Order: sequence, then structure tokens, then C-alpha cells
Amino acid sequence: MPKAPAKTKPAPVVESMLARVSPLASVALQGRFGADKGAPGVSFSVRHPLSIVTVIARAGKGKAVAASLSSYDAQWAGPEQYFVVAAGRSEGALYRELKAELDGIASVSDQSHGRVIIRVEGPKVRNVLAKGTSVDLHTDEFAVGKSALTQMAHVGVHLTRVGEDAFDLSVF
Amino acid sequence: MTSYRLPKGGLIDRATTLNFKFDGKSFTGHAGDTLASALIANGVHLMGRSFKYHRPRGVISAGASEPNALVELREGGRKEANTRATMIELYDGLTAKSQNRWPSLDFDIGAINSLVSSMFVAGFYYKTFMWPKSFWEKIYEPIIRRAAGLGTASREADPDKYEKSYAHCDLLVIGSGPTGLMAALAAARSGGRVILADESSRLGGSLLDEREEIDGVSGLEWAEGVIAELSAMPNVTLMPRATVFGWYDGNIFGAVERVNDHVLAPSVHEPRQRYWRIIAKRAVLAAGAEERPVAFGGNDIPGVMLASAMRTYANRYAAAAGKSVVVFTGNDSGYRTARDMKAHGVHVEAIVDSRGGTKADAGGVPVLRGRMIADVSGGKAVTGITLDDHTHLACDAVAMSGGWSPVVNLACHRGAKPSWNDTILGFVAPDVGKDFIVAGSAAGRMLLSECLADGAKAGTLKGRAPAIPKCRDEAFAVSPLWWVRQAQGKAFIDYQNDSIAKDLPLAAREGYRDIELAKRYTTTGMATDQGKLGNVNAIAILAEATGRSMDQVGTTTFRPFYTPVAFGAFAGPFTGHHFQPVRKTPLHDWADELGAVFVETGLWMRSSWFPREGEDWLASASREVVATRERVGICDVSTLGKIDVQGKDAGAFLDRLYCNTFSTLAVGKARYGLMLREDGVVYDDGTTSRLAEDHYVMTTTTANAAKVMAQMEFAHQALFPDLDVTYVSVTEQWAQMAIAGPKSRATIQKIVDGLEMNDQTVPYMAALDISVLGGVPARLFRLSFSGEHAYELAVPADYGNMVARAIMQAGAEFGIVPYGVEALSIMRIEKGHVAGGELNGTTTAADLGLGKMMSTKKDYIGRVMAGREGLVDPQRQCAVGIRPMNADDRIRSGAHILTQGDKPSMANDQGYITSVAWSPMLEMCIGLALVANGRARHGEVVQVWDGLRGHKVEGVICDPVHFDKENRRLHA
Amino acid sequence: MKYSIFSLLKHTLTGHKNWEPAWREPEPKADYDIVIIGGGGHGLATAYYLAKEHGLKNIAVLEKAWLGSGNIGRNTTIIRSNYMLPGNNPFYEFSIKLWENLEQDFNFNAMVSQRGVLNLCHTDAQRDAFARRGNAMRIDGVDAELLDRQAVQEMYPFFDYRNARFPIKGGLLQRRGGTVRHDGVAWGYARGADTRGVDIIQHCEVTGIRSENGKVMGVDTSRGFIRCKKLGLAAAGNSSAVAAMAGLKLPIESHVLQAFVSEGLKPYIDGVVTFGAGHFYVSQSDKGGLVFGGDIDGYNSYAQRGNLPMVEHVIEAGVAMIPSLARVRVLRSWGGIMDMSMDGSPIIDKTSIEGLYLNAGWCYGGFKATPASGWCFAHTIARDEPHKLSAAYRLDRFRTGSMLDEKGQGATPNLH
Amino acid sequence: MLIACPHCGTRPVEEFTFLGDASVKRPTSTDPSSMEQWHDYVYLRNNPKGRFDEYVHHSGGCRAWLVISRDTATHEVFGCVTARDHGKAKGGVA
Ligand SMILES: Cc1cc2nc3c(=O)[nH]c(=O)nc-3n(C[C@H](O)[C@H](O)[C@H](O)COP(=O)(O)OP(=O)(O)OC[C@H]3O[C@@H](n4cnc5c(N)ncnc54)[C@H](O)[C@@H]3O)c2cc1C
Ligand SMILES: NC(=O)c1ccc[n+]([C@@H]2O[C@H](COP(=O)([O-])OP(=O)(O)OC[C@H]3O[C@@H](n4cnc5c(N)ncnc54)[C@H](O)[C@@H]3O)[C@@H](O)[C@H]2O)c1
Ligand SMILES: Cc1cc2nc3c(=O)[nH]c(=O)nc-3n(C[C@H](O)[C@H](O)[C@H](O)COP(=O)(O)O)c2cc1C
Ligand SMILES: [Zn+2]
Repeated sequence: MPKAPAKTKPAPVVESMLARVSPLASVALQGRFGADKGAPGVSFSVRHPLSIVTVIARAGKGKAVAASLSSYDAQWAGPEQYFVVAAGRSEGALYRELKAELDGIASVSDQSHGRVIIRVEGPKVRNVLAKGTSVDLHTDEFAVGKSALTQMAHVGVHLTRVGEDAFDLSVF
Repeated sequence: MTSYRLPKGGLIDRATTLNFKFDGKSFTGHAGDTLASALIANGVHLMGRSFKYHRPRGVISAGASEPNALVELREGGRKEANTRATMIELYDGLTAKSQNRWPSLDFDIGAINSLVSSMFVAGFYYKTFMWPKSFWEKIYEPIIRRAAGLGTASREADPDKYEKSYAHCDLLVIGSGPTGLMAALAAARSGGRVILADESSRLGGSLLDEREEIDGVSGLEWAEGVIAELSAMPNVTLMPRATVFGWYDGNIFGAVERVNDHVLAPSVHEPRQRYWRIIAKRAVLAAGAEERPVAFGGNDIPGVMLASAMRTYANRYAAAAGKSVVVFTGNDSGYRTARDMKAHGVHVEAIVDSRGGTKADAGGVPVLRGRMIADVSGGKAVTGITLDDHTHLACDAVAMSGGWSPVVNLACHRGAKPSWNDTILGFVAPDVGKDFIVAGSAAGRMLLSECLADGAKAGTLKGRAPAIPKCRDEAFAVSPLWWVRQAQGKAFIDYQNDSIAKDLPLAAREGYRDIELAKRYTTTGMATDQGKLGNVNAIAILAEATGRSMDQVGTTTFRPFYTPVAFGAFAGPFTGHHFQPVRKTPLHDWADELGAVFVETGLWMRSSWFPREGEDWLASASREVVATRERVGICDVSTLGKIDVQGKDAGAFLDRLYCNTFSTLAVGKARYGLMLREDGVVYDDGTTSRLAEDHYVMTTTTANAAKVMAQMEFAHQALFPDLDVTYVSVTEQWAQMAIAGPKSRATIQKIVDGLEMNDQTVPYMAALDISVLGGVPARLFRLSFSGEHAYELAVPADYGNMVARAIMQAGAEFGIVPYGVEALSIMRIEKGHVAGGELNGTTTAADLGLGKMMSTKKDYIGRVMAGREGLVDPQRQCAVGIRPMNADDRIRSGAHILTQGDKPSMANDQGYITSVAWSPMLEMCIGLALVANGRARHGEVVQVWDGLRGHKVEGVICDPVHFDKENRRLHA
Repeated sequence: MKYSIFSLLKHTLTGHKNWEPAWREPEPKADYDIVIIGGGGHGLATAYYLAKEHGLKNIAVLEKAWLGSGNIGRNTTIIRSNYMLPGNNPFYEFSIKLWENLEQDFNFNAMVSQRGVLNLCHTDAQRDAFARRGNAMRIDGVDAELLDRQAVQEMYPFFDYRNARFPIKGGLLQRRGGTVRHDGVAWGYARGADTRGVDIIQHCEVTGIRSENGKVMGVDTSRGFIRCKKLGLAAAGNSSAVAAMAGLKLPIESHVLQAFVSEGLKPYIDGVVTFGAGHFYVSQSDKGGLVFGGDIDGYNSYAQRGNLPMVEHVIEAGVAMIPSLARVRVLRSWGGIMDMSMDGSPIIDKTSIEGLYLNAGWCYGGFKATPASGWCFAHTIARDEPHKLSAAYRLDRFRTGSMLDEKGQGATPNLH
Repeated sequence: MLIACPHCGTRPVEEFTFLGDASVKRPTSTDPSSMEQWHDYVYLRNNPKGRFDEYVHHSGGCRAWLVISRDTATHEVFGCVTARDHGKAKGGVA
């Protein structure tokens, strides 16, 4: 799309202004909650800021897309769709990179601000998640690295098992 | 009072004494007691009053099927009506009240009902209370209603928490008696994921109640051993206090776990109950069998109970039902009660056996063969019995056994019907397939050895079944014993609903011969116990009365819930403020800082107005409008649905979705679009911008965002699968704000990077990719909903608040104001833009004055059906403007339109007002309306009829555009 | 024999041994003038009015199971006439008027109880919609009141006014709305029709419809062929299946709607209340049970039972509306099969086959319509032309585009 | 009720939204004379008691439109394919 012609000098950049503020900033507070006997059963943390990009293969390009994503942290997010996640990238960088790389074979949309990823981990993580999702998270059924689209507490979530006792919940 | 606590035995912990109150009176019991067993141990038999006749009642059973001993447990917000004393685990500080009596349980006025009771036959109320007509609602019904119901529900909010959870397993075992334990053991040993659920407080089933011997140890010790092995296995989940209440499609079982009902109050962070949805590859129903009462006179007098219940009270709870007992039975299990009671040192007067010759072991108790109890004497307690041969025996408790009914409920929840079995004299479960197996006594296997073997077989998922332990079998021989006709007094079938044996022949006589009709006419089986005890007796009596077999009569339909479930368990955490998720926009904090008032719009909280000191919503919204139209205002429009549409056929796809065309839209431009349903009615609207040849971003209304997305998915995947297009919601990625007013350009100019804004660089309907504040990526659209020179600016959500604050700074010199949804809505009504009120799911494009948008050059959803005569009829109601004749008059949306001079009537109804606002620009009420043939009626004076609010004024129909008809301000 | 307090006394003295059957159980005759398929409310009411209002005699009602085993026997018994479209409101108001005199009319106490129907609203938009609806009622002389939050709170102080996710803003009240004992309606009409000579034949399933050169001949049933001159379909949830026997495809889907009853309680909720921010409505039966329900499960079904998601959905809404319900226990749940039409409104009409008449598409709202439906369907059958009150319920309205869509959901039955 | 989504595996019914009869076929003509076909497409439905092919949206999961084959009397689910494949099998689109 046409960049508007530059005519004036950029507006003054106030450094702090560029800092991203997590939508959960006021919710995800440090501290211990719930039953306070023994070691914590689960711990929550917000992975922020992140770069998150949806990649959807164009007609008949599923394989090609899958191949070109091999070098990324690309999580299954539906038929021939992926969430590509990366930390420490500057604003829009991952999006622009993938858009260039997948030009013509996939649609790329930046969701870095649209989704937030919550890391849930601990020995009781499966018991806690079972209160939300109908997906069977038993290790035999849901191995590390596997992702699922499901619902929790009336909200759609993208669930990824990132470790034996650790899951990422990606929500709008 | 003398104690009925047996000196030794029982599964109670005599070391811990618990205090409790019943009807205000203090008692003590022991850990392991139920409220019922503790009361019995204290010699209290009178625990409740019956529904219709207010008869004094005590326990009939020792379990979940209890129809009589229902109490109000706890107080305040925790008060629970109709709670079974037989299922309440005793805890220290327990308080309970008896129900359905006044002034007291002991002296209950309502008992006079039983005097005129002979008039209160089944269905009597269908036959009377009809005259005089007005009396029904004023007099009869209020009386009936007050009499109805048993317990009183609390009106205070429940302070406790509830939880929901899913569970998955290879085998769910329902019931933990010998059958269930063997099934669980077999499955667990073969490595399967096993869940063992039992509604009782302790696993073991009837092995806790009976004196059995298995593998040379007591049944109890054997059970303990198995439970210990199971609890040590990681693949096994043991769930005591968990009732499986229903079987649903996909072999999904509903269960409720009473996590904290056995304590005074749950500890913080712990739920009262947990609702489980168990997805089981296979399940075993090992629910056992239920003993049946017998219908004889006074079979409800406190002290009369099931033979197995009397055993359970003695064996499990060390509580004696009486000092001198008579057993009445038609099968061998009565003998067991006699022997057990004798072993506990309770005097057993006699066994009354309806059968002639039987050699069951009476353990030295005298047996009266071929005899029956006709009537029990006593009022609030048993004093004796009269046999069918009129001989009288004194006693203070009666144990009865009419036979056994397999507990088949769950197996029948999906429609299958049980069938009658003449050897066990009970209805046995139908075969419902390999995923749900009925085993043990629930399957009609009444011998312990059969149960053990059956359970092992049912639970074996792979490999060999475990060895079957050796045991001694109690004889099981039974013959029919339903109703003792010689009875003088009332012989109850459904204790709680007070339906008596005689009601059934009466129902048959009156034509209610089908068991389902008889049930409804006599209310048999409709009380809280759902006829667990009495239904089979009712079926037998009806069968006799109508000369049909048990199978011909059949059972009534088994339905969830096996036992009643608290609403709270189903609601779980989704109550109060957490009923539904709360969605906040990326600009929420910014709006909050500025004192916004937020209002629910679907799940969203939207900033509706920004009141200043002393302003109400109208003053605030009006000021926001004026300021915006005179200077500049900023509004949060982030809730609009935003969908990223890409691919080489993106344009073609949008052409199918919208009635107007998008493939021709120039890159860098936006266009308003209108979407129809396939039936030709308007579905949604919004602007769509073309960011690149193969890239559009469309916006939907807030309300329809999700629906439109689903519609696109269907259109693409099911209707037009060959189109090479992708679409994904990016609603949450962008914080979007409308900046409107004469000073909007000057304001935005101050924060954009490297762009001289003018009508060439940012023309009307432009859609540009820019950046603001030195590097924040942004999308700038020159769009206007307000009719002012206006823009919409979108920035990535995490920058939203910060950018909005920056715009407030930038606009400060121009006197910028934040405006909310109210002001937004006033301005759109001033401009005659249609919205929710007009897009009501019944209006066509033409109705809304947008007919010209409907392309004639392409196929699109809704095109053909929009052409139906009824949808193009000129008499249809279409969108117009409406104003009061007198500028000071008020009009309200929802008011209807009548032609001058017409009387109010539906036939004369011309339409109604869809939206109204008080316009600060025109200083009067203005509105939009849907009026029959409205476009031809501009200028017509009509009645604005609001009879609902007692308000009628004259109004005039006008053009929908109330303000700045020439759209000068848009391009100013 | 007439039911009254006196007959009751008389029979009490004789130990209730001499009550006559409420209806006969006749063997089907080979030939009837009119056969009605469906021994539910509408079928029985139709037969009753055919006999009573049109003086017709040779009529049979064929019921595949027991009398009232369908939706009449399993609905949540709410009656109201708070419709807003011209094609609907006068019909339902006429029905209310018939309800108001029904018991004296058929000499059976069906416990018509007008304790009010209150619909709660939670947003300004909802209130505006209620204002439109309320005015549509009032303009035609039907009672309606728009209550504000305080008025609602005075009626039901124990609802959630403190912590609600969607605060109650007010409600639309129709005082003449209320409940009627569902079984009593079926039995009253059955007894009334039977005494007027109608043969009510239970356990007689229609398995086929025979017609010859465009004219209906009779029906094949589980009890043999029955000839008839006119045939009325009043099969509710089974309408599509029965119509298919005559080769007709209907604008109808069959869906399961669940209902629930709580354990018996002392008087708790006086009238009928519907929640506006979720699917939940409740009233209390004369026996003390809270009778409640919500939305249909959403999938086509003939099973008369639903699944857990809707149970949770309904009860979550219930507790959101009334927090103290959390400790009340739900006793039983069941389902009925809704004949969901394409615009949420019913069909009472002739068909392309001469002598074949259709009464269907009642969705979850046909109980309140029972008297008027029977009245108008009887008229349609007897006179071979639609009654003016049901004139909008034509089958061809989808062709002409004059749908009666109160909810504005379009041709998606499970959204009505 | 459990439905085996080709993309997500077996999931309970609450994750799905039902649209009904999948035998309907959208007419290709936009000519007013095709009104009768459109009427049938938009309004008339197979509604059998027994086996039934219906459109189902995995709205709570991968958001694919599916066609399942199900018995409306027993709720037994026999099979599930994507709407795309169903369309192909049916020859052309819905
Ligand atoms: C749970 C639930 C709640 C409801 N709540 C309300 C409410 O509150 N208010 C309201 O107004 N409406 C309500 N309804 C809707 C209302 O019950 C129905 O619209 C209405 O009862 C349908 O008319 P009917 O009584 O004739 O149907 P039914 O009683 O279903 O009558 C149809 C009869 O036809 C019989 N039949 C079918 N096929 C054949 C055949 N082939 N041969 C012979 N007989 C056949 C059936 O067995 C059935 O008995 C509710 C419905 C349900 C299920
Ligand atoms: N005395 C007699 O005449 C007689 C008659 C029948 C059976 N029996 C004996 O009873 C025993 C039956 O053994 P069994 O294992 O088959 O049954 P059981 O009675 O020993 O166990 C059944 C268990 O299932 C539980 N239960 C029932 N429904 C439930 C539900 N929906 N959710 C959760 N738990 C539920 C009950 O709480 C109970 O603990 C055998 O020993 C048999 O010989 C004796
Ligand atoms: C208004 C109404 C009130 C009901 N009250 C009760 C009740 O108090 N107890 C009960 O067991 N069932 C009650 N039911 C449910 C019926 O027992 C039965 O489940 C329902 O009529 C459906 O029939 P079915 O379950 O035999 O299919 C009630 C049903 C209705 C419609
Ligand atoms: Zn899926």
C-alpha cells in the first residue's frame, strides 16, 4: 500500500512512549494466591512483550508454508494456519519478515497486540486446566509441543504444551 | 431419653463426639454418623411431615432414596431445603429443622387434612375449585400453593463457591460395592485410567452395611484392602461423595462431588461442590439394588423402615431402630435383618413371612409363615402391628422387605427401557452397548459371588480378569408382595407425595390406565425420590387393576438427575459478575482516567459519556456533541469488528459477501458496504478498506463481529471453496479511535510522522498506512459517522492508551473533548445514519434507503430473495426521520406511529420509532422511524402513540437526515 | 357426568368406586369424516372445537403414544400474548381470552393462573425493544406495563441487583400472562371432545398418508388403514416426518428443548420471570417445583432429551438472575421436540393436497396458543378456508416474502 | 455428544454450532425466474427422524465448517468431514 510522501520532519519521539503496555498489566500481579499450604501447585506468568503473527496458507500452498516455517516457533492454529511467536523482536519486525518471506504463498497478519500469552506451569497444571478445557491433556494424548484450539470459561483459547508441566494459553 | 446406641460395633468413631441441633434441641452423635443415624441413636424417629396429609414420618431408608426424612439443613444463605437426613454426614455444630409443619413437628395443624383426606383423592383438584370462577385465583389457588412444597428455600445469596471440571478415563466405575471394587481393580491392574465414584461418604458399598465374609476376612476388611491397592495406583482416581447423576450422549457422565458438605463451612479457596463432566471410553454401572417397601396400613408410621435400612443402622452406625422389632418380608433378606438385629442384642418379636413354605435361616427367631401385616398401630411411633388374621403383636419398630429393584436409572437415561425379570421380581437394565455395562445387583445378580465375578468381568479392559475371591452367599429367594388388601389404614406407595395403593385402581377406572398417565394423575414417583422405592409397587398394582403384565405396563421414563443436584454445582464459578467474561477495549484505561461511565454492550464495556462535575448523562453527551461539532472530539471505536481479508480472490470474495462491489475499490481507499442474509434482509454494514491489491481490512458492527466471521467462513468453505482467499479477525490487534470535528485534521497533524495532511494526501475515504509519534505504526482512515470532517486512527493495541493521551495533548489547544457512545449515537441520528435500531433483522436495503447499493451485475448473498414481492412492496415500513410537531415535546423510541385521526389499533399501526435523541444542535428531540410507505410521507403530521408510557404527541415525518443535509461539514 | 364439589362429595361417600372414565378407549372405526393426527393440545382442541363449534360428529384423534405424551405434556406452561407483529398478536390475545373461560367451558380445572409474565431487560436497546413491543400490545388493547428497575425490585427483591454482570434495568410485564396446568389442558380437551362423540384413539401411530389424484383418502396406522374425508396434521415436533408421508417438505426443523423442575419448595416465585441477559425463564408449579428452561440445544433431534452444555447454560443464567438459587436442587430434566419454523411463527393452512390441512411450526411457543390454534384449525378444516385470526400463518409466506419474524433472525430455525 | 473434528480430534458438542440440513444446494442462477429454487434452498429442509447429514461449525475450535452424519433419534454420530470435501463429494458446492 502506498506510503504517504514524507514532507515534514517526524514528530518528536518520546522514548518512553514506545514502551508497550500489556493488557494484563493491572491484572497479573506478583504474589501468592489461593491455598497457601505447601509449595505452589501452579504459577502463572504473562509472556510480554512478544511478536505473534498469524500465517494462513493460500490455496494449495499448505506444504510450502509448513516448510518455510520450519525455522520458526510456529504453532499449529487450525488447518494450514499457524501462530508464529518470537520474543525480543522490534515492533512489526517479525510481521514484515514473514510477509516478505511468504509473499504469495501465505497471508500474514500481525497479532502481537491482539493476543496475549499466559504461561501456566507447575505440578498441578493439568488439574487446573481441566477446570477449563474439555481437551484431554494426559501425556499420552497431548504430548509436549502439541497445540489445540479450544474454549475455557466462555473464551476461545489457543493452548500449547511447552513442557511436561507447562502450557501456554494464548487468548484475545 | 433412653439411648438406642448399640454398645459396640459400627463404623463410627466413638472417641469423637459431635454436637448438633434438630428443631432447636441439642443432641450428640459420633463421627461416621449420618444425621438420621444420630437421631435414631438418640431415640428420635419423628423427622418430618408428609406433603398432602401432614402425616408424621421417620426414616424409611438409610440412603439416597429416602422419601421422608427431609430436613432444612443449615441457615441463612447456606440454608438447604429437602436435604436427606440419611445422606447428611454429621459434623460438629450441625443445625437442621424439620419441614412442612406448623406450628411444630409434634403438633401440626395441617394434620387436619388427613381427616378430610378421603376427599383428597388422586386428581381431586382437576374436578373442583371451578366455581365461582374468580375464586380459583383469589382463594383456592393461594391455599393450594401455600400447602404445596416441603422445605423453604433461602432468599440470601449462597456464600459458597462451586467448581467445574472435566475428566477423561478408560473406565468409569459407578458404585464401590463388591461389583464396583472388582471392576475397578480389574481395569486398574490392566493399566487403564480408572475413576471409581460412589455417592456415599465412604467407599465399600453394601460391604459397609452387611456382615459378609470374603477371602476369609470380613467384607469390610476385604474392601479396605482393595481400596488401599487402588489408591496407591497413579492411574486410579477414587471419588467418594461423588454422585454420578446422569448419562449423556458420547458416553459423557455428569457427576457432582460433595467436597465440603460434611463440614460446617468450606475453608477458603475450597469449593462446596465440584461438578464433573466425565468423558469415559467405557463405564460400569455397579449401583446395586434397592429394597422395596410393602403397602400395608400405616406403613409410614415412624419406626417402620426397610429391612436393609434397619440392618445398615445397626451394622454400620451401631444404632438400633427399636427395642423390639417385627420383620415383615416376602423374601429371604428379611431373615438377615432378624439375625443381625438379634446378634446386636435387639429383641426380634417375629418374622412375618408372606410366603408359605420357606427354609431360610431365621436364627432362632419365630417365623409366622403365610402371614402378612395388615396394619401398624401407633401415631408418631410404632406401638404394634395387626396381622391379616387380626392377631396383634406389640413392637416399636417394623422392618419390611417387598423385594429388590436393581438400580438401573443411569442405563435408562438415553431412552432404553428396562424389562421385567420374573425370577428376581425386578426390572433389569436393557443392554445399552459395550461402552456402558451394567453389572452386579444393578444387573439383577443378587448373590455376592455373582457380583464379584460380574464386576471383574466388566472391568477387564485387556488381558486376564483377576482371580475371583471366595465368599459365602446369602440365599436370595423372593415372591411377589406388593399390597396387603386387608389393610384398614392408608397403605402408602409414594410416601412423599402421599399417594396410596388405592389411588392406582382409581386412576385406571377413570381412564388414566397408561403408567405415564397414572403417574401424572396420582403424582406417584414425582417427588424428590422419583419413586426409587415405590414405583415398582405402583406398576404391580396398576398391572393387577388393568389385567396387564409388568412388562405391558412398564416403567415410567427414567430421567436425570439420579439424585437432585444443586443449581450452584451447574453454575460453577460463572455467577454474579463472572457470569460472562468482561471485555475491555485497549483504550479503557485512558477513558477511565477521564472519568468515563462504562456501559455493557454485549461482552464489551464501552465508554458511554464523560460527565463533568454535576452533569447527568444527557448534559454530558450534549456537551460532547457540541464540542465535537464546533471543535474536535475523540471517541473509542475499538470494539468494531476488524477482519483482515487477503488473497488473490479477496475482492471477488467481498463482492459475494456484500451487495455492493469491492473488487473495483482503489488501493488506499475505503468504501461503505452492506451485507445481506441469503433471504435478502440486511445483515450487517461497515466500511472496508483496500490496503493492497490482495489485501483488504473490513469492519463489522460491534454486535455482529462474530456472526459475520462465521458467515464468511461458511460462504468460503461451503459455498465458494474455489476462491483463493484468507480472512482472520484482527479486532483485538488494533486500538481504534474516531477523531471528529473541524479541528480534527489539525489535531492529528501534530502527532503523525512525515505527512502533510490535506485533501490531496488524505482525501475523503482515504485509507493510509502511516506512523505516529515517531514510529508507532498506524492506519489512518478519513471516515465520518458523525458527519463532521473526521478520521479514524488505528494503532497497535498496546500503544492505544498512550496514543489517545497524546491526541488529547495535541488537541488541548483546540479544546478537544473525549466523547462516548451516547454522543456518537446522537450525532449519527442527527445525520440519519442507520444502526442497530434500524438493522433489526427484518429491514431490506431499500427499507433503509440503501436500495441503490444493490448491484445488478454480480451474484451476492441475498440477491435473488431480496426480490420477493413482499420485500419490494411499496407499503413496507421504511426508514424516515421523525420529529415532534411542537419542539418542546418529547418523543421516545418504541413509540408507534398512527395516521392523524385514526383510532389506536394494530390494523391502524403505521410503524414505530427506532431511535431517538435529543439533538443539542437542533435543540429538540429527533428520531428515526420505520413507517409504512414512509418515503412518500415526508412532511405528513402523524400521531406519536406511546400508550405504554401514557404519552401521545403529534409528530411530523421527515427526511432521515436531520442536520447538515448538504454534508458541508464533512468536507470542511 | 359433570365435575363439581358435589360430585366429589357424592363419590367420597361411595369410596370413589363409581367414577366414570374421563374418556372412552374406542376401537378405531374404518371410516371418519375428519381424522386429526396428534393427541396433543392442538389436536385435541381442534377436535373439541370441531364438535362443539361446528357441530361435527364423526371425528377421530389418532395418538401414537399416550394422551398428551408430546409437548403438551412436557412444556413449561407459560401463557402470554406479548407479541408485536400484526399477524401474531390478535391471535395470541384471542387465545388468552379463550384460556380465561376454558375451565367452565370444558368442565375441567386446568388451573389457569394469571400471575403475570415479566420479561427483564438489561440494556437501553432492550428497553426500547420492549417499549416497541409493549406499545404494539397496548395499541390493540392488550395489557402491558413497562417497569423500571425499582418496580422490578419491589416485585422480586431477592434477584441480583448488586453484583450482576448485566444489571437489571427494568422489565415488560403482562399481568394477564401466567401458567396453566399442562396435563389438565390435554385431559380437559380430551374429556370435552370425548363427551361430544370424538373418538380419541391412543397408541395408534400413523405410518402413511394415502391420497388419490390430489385428494386425501385416509391414513395407514399401526392399527390398520383408516379412511377419512379430511385429515388434519397436528403432530408438532413430528410434523416434518408426518408431512413427508404425504410427500410434503416443510420449512421446519425439529429441535430438542429441555425443561427442568426443582424439588418442591414453599412459595418462592409468584409469577413467570424471564432473564434478559441469558436463556432462563422460571415459574413455580402448584406443587411447589420451580419449573424452568432456556434455549433449545441447537441440533436437530427427535430424542426428547438433551445434553449437559445446555443444562449448564440455563442454570448459570438462573443463578446469575437469582443468586440464592445456588442451594436449590434441580430434580428432573427432560426434553420435547420443537417444530422450529423458518421465521419462528406457526403455520395453520390448507396444503397442496385437497382435504389435507397443516398445523405446525409452533416452536417453543405453542402451548399458550392451544385454544386459539384448535379454534382456528377447526375453522380451517370445517370451512376449508383460513380463519381471519390465523390468516398470516400461510404456508406460502416464505415464497411471497411476508415472513412473521418477531426476532429478526431470518431463516435459521435454531435462532428463533 | 462427541464429534471427531478432522482437524482437532474428538471434542464435545458445546464447541460446535449447528446449521442443519447439508443436502441443500445453492442455486447458481441469479435470474428472478430461479426464485422457486431459491425458496427451496433457503426455506425447505430435510428433517428426518434417523440418519441426517448436517452442517456444523467448529466455532469453539478450529472454526472449520464440517458436515457430520448423525442419527437424530439416538444422537449417534457416524462420521465427520469438512464442508469442503462434502461439497466436492456432492459435486459442486452447497
Ligand atoms: C420443554 C418445552 C417447554 C415449552 N414451553 C412452552 C411455554 O412455556 N409456553 C408455550 O406456549 N409453549 C411452550 N412449549 C411449546 C408447546 O409445548 C408446543 O408448541 C405445543 O404443545 C405443540 O402443540 P401440541 O400440544 O399439539 O403438541 P404435542 O403435544 O407434541 O402433540 C403432537 C402429538 O402428535 C403425536 N404424533 C406425532 N406423530 C404422530 C403419528 N405419526 N401418529 C400419531 N400421532 C403422532 C405425538 O405423539 C404428540 O402427542 C414448550 C415445549 C417444550 C418441549
Ligand atoms: N439381601 C439381599 O437380598 C440382597 C439383594 C440384592 C443385593 N444384595 C447384595 O448387595 C450387594 C450388591 O453389590 P453391588 O456392588 O452390586 O452394589 P452395592 O449395593 O454393594 O453398591 C452400590 C453402590 O453404588 C453407589 N451408587 C449407586 N448409584 C450411584 C450413583 N448414581 N453415583 C454414585 N454412586 C452410586 C451406592 O452408593 C452404593 O455404594 C451384593 O453383595 C449382593 O449380594 C443383597
Ligand atoms: C409443568 C411441569 C411440572 C412438572 N413437575 C414435576 C414434578 O414435580 N416432579 C417430577 O418428577 N416431574 C415433574 N415434571 C416432569 C415430568 O415428570 C416429565 O418428566 C415430563 O412431563 C416429561 O415426560 P417424560 O419425562 O416422561 O418424557 C413436570 C413437568 C412439567 C411440564
Ligand atoms: Zn476443529
